[in-house]
Amino acid sequence: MNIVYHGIAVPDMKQLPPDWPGGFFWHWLVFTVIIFTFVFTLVMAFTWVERRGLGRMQSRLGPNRAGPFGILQPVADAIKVLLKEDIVPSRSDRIVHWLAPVVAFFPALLIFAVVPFQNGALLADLDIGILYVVAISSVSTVGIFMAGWGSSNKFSLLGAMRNVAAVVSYEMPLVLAVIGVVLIAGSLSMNQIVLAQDIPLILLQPLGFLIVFIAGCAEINRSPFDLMEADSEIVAGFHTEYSGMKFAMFYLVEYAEALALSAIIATLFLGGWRGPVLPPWLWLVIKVFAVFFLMVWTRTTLPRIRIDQLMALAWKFLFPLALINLAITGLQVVAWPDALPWTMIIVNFAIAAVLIVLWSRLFKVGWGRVEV
Amino acid sequence: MEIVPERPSLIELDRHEGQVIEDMKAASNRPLSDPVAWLEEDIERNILLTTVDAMINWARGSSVWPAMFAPACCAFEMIAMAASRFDVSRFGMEIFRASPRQADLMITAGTLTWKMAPNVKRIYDQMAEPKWVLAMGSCGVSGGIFASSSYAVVPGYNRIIPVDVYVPGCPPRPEALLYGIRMLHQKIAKGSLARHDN
Amino acid sequence: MTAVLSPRNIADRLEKEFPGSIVSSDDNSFEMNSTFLVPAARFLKDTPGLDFDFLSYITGIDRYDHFELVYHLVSLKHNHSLTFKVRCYGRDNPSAPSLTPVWRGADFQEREIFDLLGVRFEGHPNLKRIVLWEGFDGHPLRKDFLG
Amino acid sequence: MTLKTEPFVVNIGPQHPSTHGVFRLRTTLDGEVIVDVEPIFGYLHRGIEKLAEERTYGGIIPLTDRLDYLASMSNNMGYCMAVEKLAGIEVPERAEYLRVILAELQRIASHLIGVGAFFNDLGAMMTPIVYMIREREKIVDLFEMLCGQRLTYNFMRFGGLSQDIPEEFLPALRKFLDQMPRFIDEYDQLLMDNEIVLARSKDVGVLPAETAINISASGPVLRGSGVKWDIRKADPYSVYDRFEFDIPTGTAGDAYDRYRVKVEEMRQSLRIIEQAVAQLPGGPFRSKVPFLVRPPVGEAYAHIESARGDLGFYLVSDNSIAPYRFHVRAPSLINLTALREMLIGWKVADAIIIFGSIDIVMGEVDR
Repeated sequence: MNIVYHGIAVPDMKQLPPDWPGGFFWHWLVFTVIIFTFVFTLVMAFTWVERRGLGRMQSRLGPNRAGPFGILQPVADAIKVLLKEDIVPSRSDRIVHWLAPVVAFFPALLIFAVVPFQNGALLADLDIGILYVVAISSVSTVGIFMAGWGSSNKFSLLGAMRNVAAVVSYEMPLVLAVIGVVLIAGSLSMNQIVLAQDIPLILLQPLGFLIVFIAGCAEINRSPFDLMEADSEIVAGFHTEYSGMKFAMFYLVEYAEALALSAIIATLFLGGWRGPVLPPWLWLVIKVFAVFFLMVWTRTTLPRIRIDQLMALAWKFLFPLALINLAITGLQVVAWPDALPWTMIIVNFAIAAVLIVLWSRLFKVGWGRVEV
Repeated sequence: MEIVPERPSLIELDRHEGQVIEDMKAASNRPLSDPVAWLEEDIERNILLTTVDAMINWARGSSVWPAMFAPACCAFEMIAMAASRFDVSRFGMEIFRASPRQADLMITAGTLTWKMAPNVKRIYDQMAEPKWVLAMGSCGVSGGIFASSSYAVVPGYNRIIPVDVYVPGCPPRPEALLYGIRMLHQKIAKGSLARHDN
Repeated sequence: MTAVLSPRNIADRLEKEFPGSIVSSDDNSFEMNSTFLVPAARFLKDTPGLDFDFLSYITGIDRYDHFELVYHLVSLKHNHSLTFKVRCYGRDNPSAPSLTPVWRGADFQEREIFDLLGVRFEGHPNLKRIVLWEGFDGHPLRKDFLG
Repeated sequence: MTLKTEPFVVNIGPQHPSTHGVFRLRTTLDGEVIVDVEPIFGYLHRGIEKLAEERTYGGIIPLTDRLDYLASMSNNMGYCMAVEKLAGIEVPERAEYLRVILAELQRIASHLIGVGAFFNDLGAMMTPIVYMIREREKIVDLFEMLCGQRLTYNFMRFGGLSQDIPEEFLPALRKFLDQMPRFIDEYDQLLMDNEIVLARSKDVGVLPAETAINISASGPVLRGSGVKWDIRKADPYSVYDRFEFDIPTGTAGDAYDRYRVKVEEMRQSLRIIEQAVAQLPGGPFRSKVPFLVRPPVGEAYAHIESARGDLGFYLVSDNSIAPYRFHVRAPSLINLTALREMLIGWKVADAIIIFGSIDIVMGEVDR
């Protein structure tokens, strides 16, 4: 009972309960374990990659004493942080302070429910996969705001406020850019979007890729948009008052969100698990690391922007471009559904280049102070 | 633009802070003892505990995150140590935490004055256990060249907070600081869950 | 080279402008009566040809029976400089008029002198201790300060 | 109905990543905007001026190292010049040239940290400062060759230097002079036209020229505001009148201009060093000076253009072996006078970079 989609057979799990004992239960259990393992392993790998990468880019070595090439460094960090004293400030709102890391952590994990590791291998092949991702990813903000509020620390509150402002603004261009992908793929399901990518969609949607990358970075507090934990301004932002295990949770959230964003970008734009020779899950991991490397790169290179410039960038630069991108994509899908891919690639890259150059003439980051 | 006169509430705040400083000055006229004696013999431990200890101490020693705390001259040797030439990131220590809650090690890079002393005490209290203090430089150890007669300088951080490792020098070279950090690693390796140290 | 204007010359002009303002003058500096400090400073700042727009530094010296305040002025326009002194008497509550309304650069330096020497500057907008804490006993740079 | 928020007081410092030491800003914030700010000093006040009154003249040189600890050589030089003026000590020509070379090297080293720290305040994740420290280490190595110290050199003496330069110093210096312009160009390439740097620092923290003069600002802060005032040109000390160099000035007086002025000053310093090395004469490195200097009764003021501005030393002698009064005209402290009005109305993030662009050293502010 497979659905044939773009010439590839897809197991339709909604109509076919597995006939092994327990039905979906085992499926969920296995995938939950896989997702937990995937997230924790890759988060550790990410911290290692980031610290070694930062080191190399700053002409240093990076951690290399704990284990060969320092690969046990994340393990040491994890053990140490988990065993540190957990301080709850006396003036804090205890319940909110305690709950915040949990609320922030689980949405980052839940996103992986719809990320396909290979054809049909995902926890829940939702028809509305993208919508689910967009909806879930913003829930972390609630946790971060709870952290800022519950700590009863002024720096924390400032950081939390900044985060909320950023997420509210950047959700808009992010979603609009993702819709471009949906239009081309013709489905909201993550798995079917991957199946639709005979050529990676980054080639057809270069502008959309850039917008999603930038807006995603802004949502998950990666540099140059890391205003929420800007250590040169507001100490450590929303997690200033967190220590021990709760801080470890926030640390995990930070990288799990980066991982989620990398996975979504890899799935939407880089062809997900598809690729020759290597096994599909390995392709996904490789693509995830490629996207994450871009993030590390921008983090080492760029200074931080200010909160009003962050807002201006979202509303004056990304939002109009995302709208234009959506309009052009819609036009292309309706008017030339059968156009040769290579012509579309050339046309789309040209359009992206022209738009970016034009808009950067019209708009400078420093122009116009938007009060927030 | 004219300068607005001081609001009375802020003056009150200043007086209060001054009182705190005076209290601290009166209370700390003797050095605090070091948290744990250095060359203490190994206490009896069973095999399980030893293994757990070894692992935990390895983890703690491998990722000592220093607090960002840079009062004076020594700070620049500390920064030099963190930069590419001496590169303390090899030991997993390049993550300087701005928030003392998440830091393990306070490198007291510079002179401590009585005005600063309550803040240092507070930063130390804010750090989560287990925590260590490395007194860097002559000023950190004993007040250095200012100790003899200055009315404003605390003769050594150990008047205020317990110090684990002392690194002399004015300022100590980054190599000396790295050596001090290795000593701290050795000290961490001797820790045990069996007793409540530091 | 910054030309050092002859203090005698300037002192004569000030004496003509504000009779009784000059106590003494020599080759290096002149000494001014503290009551005329602010008008004299405005005169030095605004008179064409003098234009002392830059207050280089102020410092105080404890001479046991009086406090000596040293003012060093520079004119960026004409590149010349001038040093003059003001005495204030009394150990308990010595005071001098503040120059902050004329040169903002005097702000922190006067506060520092107040903090370390205990000279009050009348008319200073925010005169309180700057480097030491409120409640510190005594003024360290006085010669009779017991550390 | 207008929406109003309650202003709240936030202490930035004394232990804060971006206050360049132990400095405290008691800010009143309305949301992110600063409505009032009060700088609080003194967390590094060690009483150097008092300590100096009970030390011999020579014994004060180590204390001056610890004033502006990023520019010890400049401090040494200023203090030695004041004592030489007070006691009438001649300095041999070779010593003057070497002093100029060392002071300019020190200026480059200090500006490297100043610029690097400025980018750190902008939030550049340590990368620029790590590269700039890499270059600074080369200067530090040169100094270490001379006196064995890396930060507090204590190298100059009344009437010259404590010892002559070793043989390998000049070749090493020439190598440095060859390399350094390339590095400065590289930094310019990477940072100067960066959109975010421009957006963050252009027109931020503007200090108009009149205000800059009125608050007695000096150094890159004054020159960033467009005032062409440099003690090396205006009141040439040592042998600065024999070298050709320009005084870079800004136009707007904003944070970006102060940063640019520092970078340009590094280039000019390299020019001065090149000329000084080419003209370096032989001869003694120090004149004969008694071990305990006993200047006649009197007073002297000598000032130099240190990395942070007009650094002056005012000495009063009562014909004993210790000064009667030792006063430092600290440019860092005086440059901060206008801080309050520079910060009001800006956001917290701007406050950090405005403060960073003034480039202070707490050791000199508090003394």
